[in-house]
Amino acid sequence: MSIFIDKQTRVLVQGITGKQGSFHTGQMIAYGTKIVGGISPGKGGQTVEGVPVFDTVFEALEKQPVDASILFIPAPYAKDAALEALDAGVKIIVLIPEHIPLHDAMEIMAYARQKEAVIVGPNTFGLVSSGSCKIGIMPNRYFIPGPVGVVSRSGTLCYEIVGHLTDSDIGTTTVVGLGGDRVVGLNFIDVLEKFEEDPATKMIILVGEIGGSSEEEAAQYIANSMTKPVIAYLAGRSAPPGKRMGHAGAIIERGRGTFESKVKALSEAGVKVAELPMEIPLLVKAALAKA
Amino acid sequence: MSIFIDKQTRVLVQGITGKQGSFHTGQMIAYGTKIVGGISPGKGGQTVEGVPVFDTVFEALEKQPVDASILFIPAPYAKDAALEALDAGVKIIVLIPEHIPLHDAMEIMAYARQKEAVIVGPNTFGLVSSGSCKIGIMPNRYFIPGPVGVVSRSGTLCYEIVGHLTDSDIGTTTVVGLGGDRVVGLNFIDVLEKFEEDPATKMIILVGEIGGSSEEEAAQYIANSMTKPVIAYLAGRSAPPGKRMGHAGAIIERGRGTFESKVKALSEAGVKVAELPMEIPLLVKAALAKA
Amino acid sequence: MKLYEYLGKELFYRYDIPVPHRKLIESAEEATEAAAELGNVVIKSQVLTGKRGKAGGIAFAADPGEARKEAERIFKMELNGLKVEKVLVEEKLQIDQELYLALTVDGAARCPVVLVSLDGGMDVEDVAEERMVRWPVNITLGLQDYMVREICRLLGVTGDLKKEFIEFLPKLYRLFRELDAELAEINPLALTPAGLVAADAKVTIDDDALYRHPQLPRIKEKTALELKAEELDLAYVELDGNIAVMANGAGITMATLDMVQHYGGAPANFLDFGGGADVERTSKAIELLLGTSPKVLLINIFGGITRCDVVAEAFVRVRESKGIDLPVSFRLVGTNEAEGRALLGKVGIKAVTSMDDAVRHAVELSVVSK
Amino acid sequence: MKLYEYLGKELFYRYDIPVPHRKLIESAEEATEAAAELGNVVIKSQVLTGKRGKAGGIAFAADPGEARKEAERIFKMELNGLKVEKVLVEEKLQIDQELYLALTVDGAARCPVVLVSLDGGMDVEDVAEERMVRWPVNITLGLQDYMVREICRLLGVTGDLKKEFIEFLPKLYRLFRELDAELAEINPLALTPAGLVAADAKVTIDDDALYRHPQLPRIKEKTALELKAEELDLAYVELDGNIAVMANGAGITMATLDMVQHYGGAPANFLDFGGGADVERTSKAIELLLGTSPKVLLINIFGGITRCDVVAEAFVRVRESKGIDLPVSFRLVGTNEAEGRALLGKVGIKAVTSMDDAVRHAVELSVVSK
Repeated sequence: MSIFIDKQTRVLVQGITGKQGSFHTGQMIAYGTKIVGGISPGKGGQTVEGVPVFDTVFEALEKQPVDASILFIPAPYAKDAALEALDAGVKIIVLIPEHIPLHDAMEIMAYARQKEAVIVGPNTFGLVSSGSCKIGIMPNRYFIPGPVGVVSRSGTLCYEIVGHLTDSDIGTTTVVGLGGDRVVGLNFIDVLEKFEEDPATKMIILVGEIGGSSEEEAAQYIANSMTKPVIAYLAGRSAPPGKRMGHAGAIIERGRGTFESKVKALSEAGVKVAELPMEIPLLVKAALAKA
Repeated sequence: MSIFIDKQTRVLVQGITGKQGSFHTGQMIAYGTKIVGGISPGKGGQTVEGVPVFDTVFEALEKQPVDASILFIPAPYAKDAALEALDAGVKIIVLIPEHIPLHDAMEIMAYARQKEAVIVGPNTFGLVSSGSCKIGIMPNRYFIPGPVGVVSRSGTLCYEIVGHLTDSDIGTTTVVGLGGDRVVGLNFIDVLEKFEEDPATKMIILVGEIGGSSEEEAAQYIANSMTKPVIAYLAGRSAPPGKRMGHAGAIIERGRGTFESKVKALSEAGVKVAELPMEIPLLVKAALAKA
Repeated sequence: MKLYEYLGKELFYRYDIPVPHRKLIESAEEATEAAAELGNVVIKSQVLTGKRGKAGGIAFAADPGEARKEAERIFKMELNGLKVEKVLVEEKLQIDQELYLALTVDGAARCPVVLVSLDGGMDVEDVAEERMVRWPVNITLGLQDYMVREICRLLGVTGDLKKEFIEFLPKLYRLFRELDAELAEINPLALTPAGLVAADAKVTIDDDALYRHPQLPRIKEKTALELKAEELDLAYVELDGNIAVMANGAGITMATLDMVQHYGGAPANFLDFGGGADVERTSKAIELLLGTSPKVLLINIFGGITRCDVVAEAFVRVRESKGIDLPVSFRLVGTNEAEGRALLGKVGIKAVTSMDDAVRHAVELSVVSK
Repeated sequence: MKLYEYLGKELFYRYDIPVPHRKLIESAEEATEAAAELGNVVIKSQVLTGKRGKAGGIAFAADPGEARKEAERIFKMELNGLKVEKVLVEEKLQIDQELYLALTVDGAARCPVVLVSLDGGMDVEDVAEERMVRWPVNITLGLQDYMVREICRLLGVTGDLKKEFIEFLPKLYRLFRELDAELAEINPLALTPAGLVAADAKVTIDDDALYRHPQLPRIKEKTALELKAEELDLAYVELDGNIAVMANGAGITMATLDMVQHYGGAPANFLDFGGGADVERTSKAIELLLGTSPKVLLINIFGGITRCDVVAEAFVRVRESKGIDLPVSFRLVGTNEAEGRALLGKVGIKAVTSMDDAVRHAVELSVVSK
């Protein structure tokens, strides 16, 4: 089982003819994702990795239904491409690019809310329902089916943690990257809700970091509404205040978004916060044994 | 029975302290409308016709739920007031003012669509569910309960026609004024759909006029989806092209929106189009006899 | 408010929309100099009516002498009853293709709509439906590049012309939105070797939003009476007949005219004096109608907000101060009807209660008084 | 990009937001003339740090002589390690009340948010939660008047001050939106007899949107190394320790630093060289770290898009061209791991597979080499 996407999900790749777009199209197909088309204005009629290329999203939707779209589009043009997908009726949009202007991101989110669509990212590695559908840029081999749901603000750190699980023969249901920007679409709570409902997901790993308040909000949600065990890892304990740690959203401002505040909130919600990534497989095994 | 509103409907009056606002508040209360509050920025704490006045719509909503709002606000400020009501969560908004800028009207409609709210007007006399709730400026005495639904683009002409019915002891379920502007919220089809569903409404009178294409669209809807009889009266047969006949929307432009085109469309849809308003009671009686 | 072509082009220029080099002239003499500067020129009468070309209001000239001759001819013209007071002298464009482009309001969709066709230069009514792309614009988004790309795909436009469109359309949209336009039409939109150029400009500003645009000129295309009616905030349209009509409400006023025609009469005007007018304004409205020297005066009042006594009092006041020396057909029902009837009774006027009776009576009077 | 107060006030002025009369000076001498012109003045150091007042970076002067003396003192200051290069001399406002106003981004609500408090002039962290009104703005609507009226109601503001707010707030919102601001803060917002005046200005522009604002100056508050990292498009932050760290991905880089600290080491920096860097950029990143003279180099690669062979090749290239004469702890797993290990093996480096091992090794090396 999985949340948001599964092997029926029909996926479009916006910016398919670029270097990243074409490479990851190949990777996604290799994983088993049903890529039904690509978009590249002016290049309609070509094919990339066997996938037909269209000039516009509307054109692609004339040919077949589409459930989700992934964007490999330079940041200055990402808003236009995202609005196009939303306007055309695509309901799940994965925004890979980093450095999308903050105000563009807010405009995308406002329109997505109108269209009741889900935005993943920006600045995300995407999401993957293990063994059936990957819409993202994560390395294929670590994502094997299993009982653990994972939701993370960062990419490589999430692979590191999932890698530890894989080494311990623990698989995942769905792994969702929220994205490292200050304004992102899906947040922890949206994903936790879905995991809570998903019968295949027995427990959840939450990978957070400093900055913003989404871990604190997640903690409140967990305390009030979740029955499944959640364990967490948080990055940025050693980060100085006022500095952006790689992610636009990873910054402690005016005493808000600190590591301590997040650990406190999560611990109080009954979430076990791991000190080191390597501890996670043991914590997971313990939780699964109880679940 | 009635559509859109009934005697439970809790109504707010925006611009209640003005001359029009206070007069019609009294009239609406006299009709039986449940006016729960009025808005007049800076005049919160006063009362008008026994109705408490608030500074903002949000404040009024803190005190009690509100289902509908009617605006007596000068055109330049109407957009702001309408957006406020929508933002605060009011789901039926009646825009009395004429001369609201066209672009303001489009912005109001776009936001109403987002909020899934109903806009009646602008430049409308409002709507009345006969005998139970009047949200508008129509003279009280003509609107008595009965089996006929009425929907009209113009005010006094509608009263004239309803007056003919009253004189013949025929009452109405609900009477809806769409408004005379080029861009209005509710259109004929929205209202016809509701009348079609409303068991108390046995037949419908549609009062149209030149300009726009809403009568033609209504005709198509009637032909495809309506079982109840509809009769129509259309104003503007003698109007020259290119001239605005009082209503911003009543203009024949580039050969579109002509009287002939509307009569043709409605007749082809099986709608009997009356030549003169005085013919209507007889047509109604005939239709009711068959219904 | 319709803008003259030259004003529309000034606005285009301000919004960075390419327009031809041009000079506005107010006398034929100025044409010589303008043509000397611009070379091959087009001479265009500036009147607010369509089909200027067919009517001879547009001419071409290859040299200053010819330009002056044509300008002289055009300055003497009257098009659809409108005098030519200004003429635009423009460089003649090298046009590879004539397109059509407009932004207007889609009443049914309640939003702006882009209209584009590769068939331009002709009457827009003559463009085949299937050759016209109509794109409703979500007003909260505005016209985004992707929409223009999709419009291009629907038109079958690619390459350089597509790039031109992506640059051109958002500028026209900005003008449309920022200036509260009802219509911003370019026909033809000329494809020249230098790119797209607006060869014509038809811009209409929403009258109800003019207060937001003090910088725009005020164009008076109305007759003196219509202007006076506007000052009084009356909805007034001059017509050809001899029965002056006033009523309260646009729909019922239209219906009154229709009924006049139905019974064989000819209305002299449309006058909706609206709801809730006071004695003063109502009097002015009656005076305005009397000024048009009709044969009969038909007043049709269905009082809702409009109070019958106010209308009667206004009528009596005008009758006493200015005199009303023509037959009157009066219909009066609704709010304060009794008081109104009493007032009219004092001056010997008996109002009827039925619109039908009032109109038939007015038509009879108009026939008798011929 | 944070803007100096004087630049923020220039922008305010451009957006018709009232600001005090003021002069920017670059030497103490200029203070005399400025004060002669402005009368009672405030002298404010222009540095990108908060709490200038507490640190003595703001002074008052009643006459030109005093102004010059204070300016001299301030020009010699260093605040939070930042030199004072520019000073703003401003008329001293007659302040009846100090308020707080800001526009920023609400990450949770994903929209702009207005923050207003009647308690201004103090650190915003010190304003009580219940004394601060937070109003998230629907970005498709923008800040409408009714929102300001509601904010006023929530604040308990009426009368003239409410009118001032209704005029003031939309201007700041326009600036915030049009200039892609992350923050536009006025603290204090001064209520003077002439109305609201922005006594301070703290404006931060979104770095990712700077390309849209070529007219804005580029403020460099970064160190030379940070600037160099920026040129290379590396996410880099200088820290105090002695273990240079590079990793691929913001989260894992943070986690690496945390782990260094956990095992008792001290990271010299944060360097995320991102995903998919080529040999050239990866080499530059390594060179940059070597330039900071750390004791140990820790490279932590979990290859996804990042290819292990590329990192290894870059490392070998720098080692051969520039030399790497410090201990290295290398972790290498993921895409093309075997090729990477082979390349490293040739120069005698044995990469580990576990992040934990690599970090512990690096910390040990840093202790040994002290």
